Amino acid sequence: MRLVFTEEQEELRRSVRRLLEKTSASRELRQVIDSDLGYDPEVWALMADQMGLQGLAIPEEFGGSGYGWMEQVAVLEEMGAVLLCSPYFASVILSATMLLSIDDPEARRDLLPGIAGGQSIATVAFTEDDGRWHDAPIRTTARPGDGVWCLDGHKTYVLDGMTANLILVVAATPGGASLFAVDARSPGLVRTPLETLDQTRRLARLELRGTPARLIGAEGAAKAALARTLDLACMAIAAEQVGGAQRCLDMSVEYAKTRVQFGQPIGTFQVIKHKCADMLLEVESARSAAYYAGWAAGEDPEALPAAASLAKAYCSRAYCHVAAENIQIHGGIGFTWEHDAHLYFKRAKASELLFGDAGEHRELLADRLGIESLRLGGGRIDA
Amino acid sequence: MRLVFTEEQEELRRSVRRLLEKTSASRELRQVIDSDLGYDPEVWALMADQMGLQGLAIPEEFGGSGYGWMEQVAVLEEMGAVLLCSPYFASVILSATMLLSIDDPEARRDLLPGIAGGQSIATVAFTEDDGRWHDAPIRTTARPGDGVWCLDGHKTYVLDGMTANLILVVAATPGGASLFAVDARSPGLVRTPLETLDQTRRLARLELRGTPARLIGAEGAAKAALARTLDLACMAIAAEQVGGAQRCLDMSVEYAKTRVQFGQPIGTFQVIKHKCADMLLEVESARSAAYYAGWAAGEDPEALPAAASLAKAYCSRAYCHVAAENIQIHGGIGFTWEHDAHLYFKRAKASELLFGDAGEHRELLADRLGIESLRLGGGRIDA
Amino acid sequence: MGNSVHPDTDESAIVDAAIAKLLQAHPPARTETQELLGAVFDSGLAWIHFPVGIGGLGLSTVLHQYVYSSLTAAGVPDYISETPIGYGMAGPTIAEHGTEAQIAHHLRRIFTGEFVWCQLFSEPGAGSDLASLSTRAVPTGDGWLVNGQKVWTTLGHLAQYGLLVARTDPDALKHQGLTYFLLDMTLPGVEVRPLRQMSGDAEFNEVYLSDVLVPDSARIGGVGEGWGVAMTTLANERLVLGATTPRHGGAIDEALALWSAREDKTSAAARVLRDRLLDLWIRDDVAWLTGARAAQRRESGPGPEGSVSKIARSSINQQTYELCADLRGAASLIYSAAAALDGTAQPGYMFLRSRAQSIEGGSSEVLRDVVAHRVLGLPPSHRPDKGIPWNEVPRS
Amino acid sequence: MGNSVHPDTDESAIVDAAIAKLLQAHPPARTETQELLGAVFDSGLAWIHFPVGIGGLGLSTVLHQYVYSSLTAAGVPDYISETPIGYGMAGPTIAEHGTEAQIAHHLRRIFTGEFVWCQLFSEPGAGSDLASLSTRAVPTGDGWLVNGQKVWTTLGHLAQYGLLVARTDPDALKHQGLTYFLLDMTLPGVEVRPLRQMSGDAEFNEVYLSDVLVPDSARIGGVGEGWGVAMTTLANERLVLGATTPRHGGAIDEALALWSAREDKTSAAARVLRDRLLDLWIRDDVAWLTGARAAQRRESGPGPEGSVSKIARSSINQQTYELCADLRGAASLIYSAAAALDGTAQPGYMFLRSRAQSIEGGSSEVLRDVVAHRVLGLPPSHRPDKGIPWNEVPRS
Repeated sequence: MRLVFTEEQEELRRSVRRLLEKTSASRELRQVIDSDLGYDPEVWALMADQMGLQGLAIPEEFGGSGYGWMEQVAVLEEMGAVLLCSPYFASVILSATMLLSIDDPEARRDLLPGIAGGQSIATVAFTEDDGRWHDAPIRTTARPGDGVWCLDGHKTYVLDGMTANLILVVAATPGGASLFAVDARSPGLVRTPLETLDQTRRLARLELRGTPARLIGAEGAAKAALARTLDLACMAIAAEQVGGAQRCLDMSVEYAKTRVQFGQPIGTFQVIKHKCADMLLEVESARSAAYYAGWAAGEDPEALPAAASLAKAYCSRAYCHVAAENIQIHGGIGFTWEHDAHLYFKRAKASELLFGDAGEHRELLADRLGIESLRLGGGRIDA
Repeated sequence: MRLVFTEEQEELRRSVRRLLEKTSASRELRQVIDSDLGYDPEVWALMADQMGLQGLAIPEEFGGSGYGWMEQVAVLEEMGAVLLCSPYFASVILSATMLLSIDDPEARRDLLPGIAGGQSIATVAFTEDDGRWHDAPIRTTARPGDGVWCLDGHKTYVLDGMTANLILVVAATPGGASLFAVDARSPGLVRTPLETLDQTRRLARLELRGTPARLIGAEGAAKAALARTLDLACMAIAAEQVGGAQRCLDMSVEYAKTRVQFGQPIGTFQVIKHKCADMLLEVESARSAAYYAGWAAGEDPEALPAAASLAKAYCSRAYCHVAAENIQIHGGIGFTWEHDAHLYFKRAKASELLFGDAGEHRELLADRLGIESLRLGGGRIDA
Repeated sequence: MGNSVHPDTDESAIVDAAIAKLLQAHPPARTETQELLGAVFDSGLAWIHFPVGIGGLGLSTVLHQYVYSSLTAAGVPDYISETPIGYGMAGPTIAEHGTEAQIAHHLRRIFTGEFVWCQLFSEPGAGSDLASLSTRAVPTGDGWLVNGQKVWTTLGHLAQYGLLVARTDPDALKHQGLTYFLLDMTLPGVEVRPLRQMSGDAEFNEVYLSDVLVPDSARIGGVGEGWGVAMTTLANERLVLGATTPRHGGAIDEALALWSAREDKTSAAARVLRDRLLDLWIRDDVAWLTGARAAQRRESGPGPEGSVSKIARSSINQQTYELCADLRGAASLIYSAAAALDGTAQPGYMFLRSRAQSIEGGSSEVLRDVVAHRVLGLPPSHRPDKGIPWNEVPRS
Repeated sequence: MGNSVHPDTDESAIVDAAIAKLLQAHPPARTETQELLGAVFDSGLAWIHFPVGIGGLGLSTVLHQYVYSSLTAAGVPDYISETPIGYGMAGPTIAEHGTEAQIAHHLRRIFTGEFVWCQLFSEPGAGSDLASLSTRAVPTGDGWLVNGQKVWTTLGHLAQYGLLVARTDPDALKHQGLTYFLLDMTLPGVEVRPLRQMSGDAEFNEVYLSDVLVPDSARIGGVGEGWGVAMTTLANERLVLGATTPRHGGAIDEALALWSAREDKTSAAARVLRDRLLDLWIRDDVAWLTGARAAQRRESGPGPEGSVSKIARSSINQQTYELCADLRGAASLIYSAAAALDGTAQPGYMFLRSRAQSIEGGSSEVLRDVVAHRVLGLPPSHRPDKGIPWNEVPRS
């Protein structure tokens, strides 16, 4: 098991950090939040053209660079640190993974190069109004039509659903949960933006009324693909959470060194020191969990489901706690709209709720491994 | 609702405190712990003869003083503060309550005056090897014999089971769970002392092999009586817990003021201050819960079951936490056999486990009230 | 903390008689609000612990909660919730430290809500360390010239008056160079700007004071004695704050409602949410009981136990509103900051708003220090600003 | 904390070759223990980061854990668990600060377990504030006359040698008046008394030093330089401590076993216990992963991250053993302190023993201070004992 980065991976991380520091600092973040589009197309293009980030983990044959998941972890950690507003997660993590998890070479050839190059923005629409992420009943239906399939139903909490030009929809056919590609300009598709708690990640609700769609892979193939995609999404969001949590800690430490009350920096107060020490403990622990999941994604696929739930459960709580403490340490100023602390707090809670909260993932972990096999030497997680 | 004591009640508390300070301080506590008997008969006699404590809440017609439960709360709080080793809880709280909860005037006349006067030491034996306290199946059986009943089975975790001369045993008859009085010298009764985590409260296991016994009340009457006795026992142990927790806080504050490290009393360290402040918060909160249960016991019997579970759940956790923090604040010395801190820690955990732990009482609370009725204006607990 | 006090039966009789007389003479359903509240004031039921003639009956505070509950139950408008700063802070401060003229001018109007008040204590550089505040009041021929910036001013945009603490002697020790004023908010140079918080609304304001000329008649307490007066204001704040939450109300009621509405009550994850709910329900009820017990114990005025309650309350509320978010699950991803700014109620608002509860009105950290020193008697920590004139103490 | 280091492939090759050669020449199953351990030492696998010739190979510590696992898996006795103080503290201290004679006399015997060691640092008056210790060493013609009392001395009753820090200059600042000795525990005047702890056993000892005449050849490091040497001892302690807990072992394994053995797995209360178990399982595994990650990152020697691990570990262990007590329910009421004194294993022992984990080897409070200062760079707090000679600092 390898939980550290190579020098090459660290160099990638530093490049991403430099790009984001230049293009996506706090001022730019506020502009993007208030923009109609919700992301900065210039930054998106820089990410693709200068650094090839969208294609990082996509195989070379589909226009990507074929790197592994640990590279992706490093990139996502940096994006999480600056709360990057972009359809990266929807397009690269969710959609590319979904396409790569279903056996349909033609669809891959058609759709992945656009995602890898950043020309296409894709998303996956699977959750419905019941808000369930795992093993949820699929009420959206697909019926075969004249050369194409037609979809009816609704989807919600769709990441970047308004900006995506390609929407991968999970719908039920007689053969089971199946994946369909929908062009965002299709007739019968009504997209409504949702006002979100997390101001840095856009969501939409979709209504599908006889919307034409292309079947990806076989009927019934979406169930397993969605499960794998969710595992990788949990791993990926855990990496983002680590980056955000680290930034909260950094903000707190910096503020504690400079804010003076009672004639001394508040960082001289032992209680502030201990809060920061506990935050460090949680951030470093979260980092271990996320890197472990990243390692499992690449090197031990059998261990991935449990590792992903472990990471999602731990990192979600750690980020929420650290983001709340960051507000507390800042006092009144940390509670204002103008200060960034609340953006991290909201991101923390929203990313806990996305794809299932900590309690749900603790249960998933036990279900997946069987609680008996958690014992010493009993579990596949021992890898 | 009345959560404070009258001047008369406070005077009673002060008298009890004076007696216990004189007779049951740390040095005497160690002697009693190491003694065969497990309590000091002289102190027991003083409690009865000087102060009438054993008969405090027993009606006057049965030799007691007929005071209410708030007086009992004040007394138990002081006993908990010094970890008094005595069969008071078994005899006065469990046994007298059990007898007063079953309609059997003759048994009351026969048995209560001895308990009230301290000449008789009684206990209640209800738990069996499965260690369940509430609604447990009763496997000990009673069969009618020649003028008396005969009991077969076993009972365990019997408080002061070795010293009691009168044992009230819950056993099953065709009419249901029933109460029987057993003379401790009876044939067929084998009593085995248990080595206990809590060195200040003795337990025993009993085997009953055709042991002769006297039926108290009607067949089947023990179920309701035991439920009421357990409610009052939870209320009473919560009062003890408050006393013990307060003492832990007092020890910590005193030590923090006098122990010098780094050239200053450790109480000048903000983290120690905050630990103590949080301990105070928990102790005062626990006190509110215990007094509320004490008030309900006397004034609002319908609210008692929920109030007792509330108090048992809250005070158990508060005492465990405060006792653990007390060891932590004392550092190494607090971890030694010679220091009293561990006696409080063990008492705290054992008294959480007795009669059901915090998690179990949270559930009992919800079951008893119905979670719906916990809402504003919905619950009887609103009283 | 052993000794206890319980309501004197004489006090109960006096209060009950006054209430009965008031309600008979001024039936709430048929009396205009201002008149009704004026009558409550005149009958001494406004602040029962004030002297007779200025809204009180000269009693202890023990029956404060009882009077409030009785009157509002009988249909008297909720005078605490509607004028929290006037009732809870301005009234007691003026009653204790005001001149006869100030008492006559303000108290009745505070109670009837005619004068809305705000509090001008906190500054960007003086949060936990309130006594380090920098707003200056310089004596002029006609009074005082005030310059500075205040923040976290609830009701600042509606208030006619503000409770202002300003520095009049920068060469004195920080607690000793302060003076307290009853500031007319309509004076030239007072500018109120809304301050938006993380929940999206602008409950608070910033108040900029630029060359505001304040007459000396607005001063309350002596020059340099402002800190003592401010302590009166803050000590009374808590007497009022605790009074308005009913048992099992607020956060825990919202959580229970969400639980009731929930479909999945039996999955393993739901069971765990349920236990969190029960644990918080117990802690909430115990906090309520502690408040009730403190009220029964309190003979005269608020004590430092109020700090304990506030620490507990803010933590319970934050955890309960986070539980509410978890109970709502994915639906909690939706929130409208724009609606919050418009004042529209929505789920999730209190999840955000409650984060301030452990900061405003004394952070939990500062309150734990207070409890450790004043209740437990633990020794003071080193303070580099102690014994040093204000203008020589480092500030950020 | 971004940069990472991974094992140099050359180091792997060197280590693998040394292990293979050792196991071939001295098959563990057919070699007597002392001889086998001696051979491990001679092949440089005892402490791979020590110089060649004194038990090491001159490598980094990165493969420390790998070597230990490989050797013990191949049947070499667990040299860390069996000589924790000798291996983890005495060895590195002597290697770094010892004279040639001291190195030659001690290191091999430490590793083979021939010399058992104990640590004589803590005193009743010097716990968290170790540097304030009072044990005096006064120079005499023949060496040093030592008087004082030490406490918390693991293995004190079995040890031939003790790592002793004593005060040689009371007029110096507290860190500067200390000197370090390799104390022969068989010297006259050394008295070891068992110290019983709350679990009932006597794992620790008190050591009374009464006019013990210590030769100057037992001194390690310069006079007045004892604190620096002691820092080496303590820094190395943690390198060793973390190494012995297998993944999912210890507390969490006991909790899982109790869960498996439990009848009631589905009641509401059981579900909540189960969630506590899962939460602790995750935290335990994450702590293990953090240890593994730190080991992979560590190029040379232990860093302050060890403090973070110890804080986490002690808290997780305490909570997990308390969960074990709750899982056993009423059965946890039974415990035999007498059996503990006899060394008999019993459930509940670790519930009590684990309370010391947040105190011994640096309390969690002191470690959080260390993390805040050394890792996060937060400013130091005021220390009244700073810059003052030891004999003028207040002590209790």
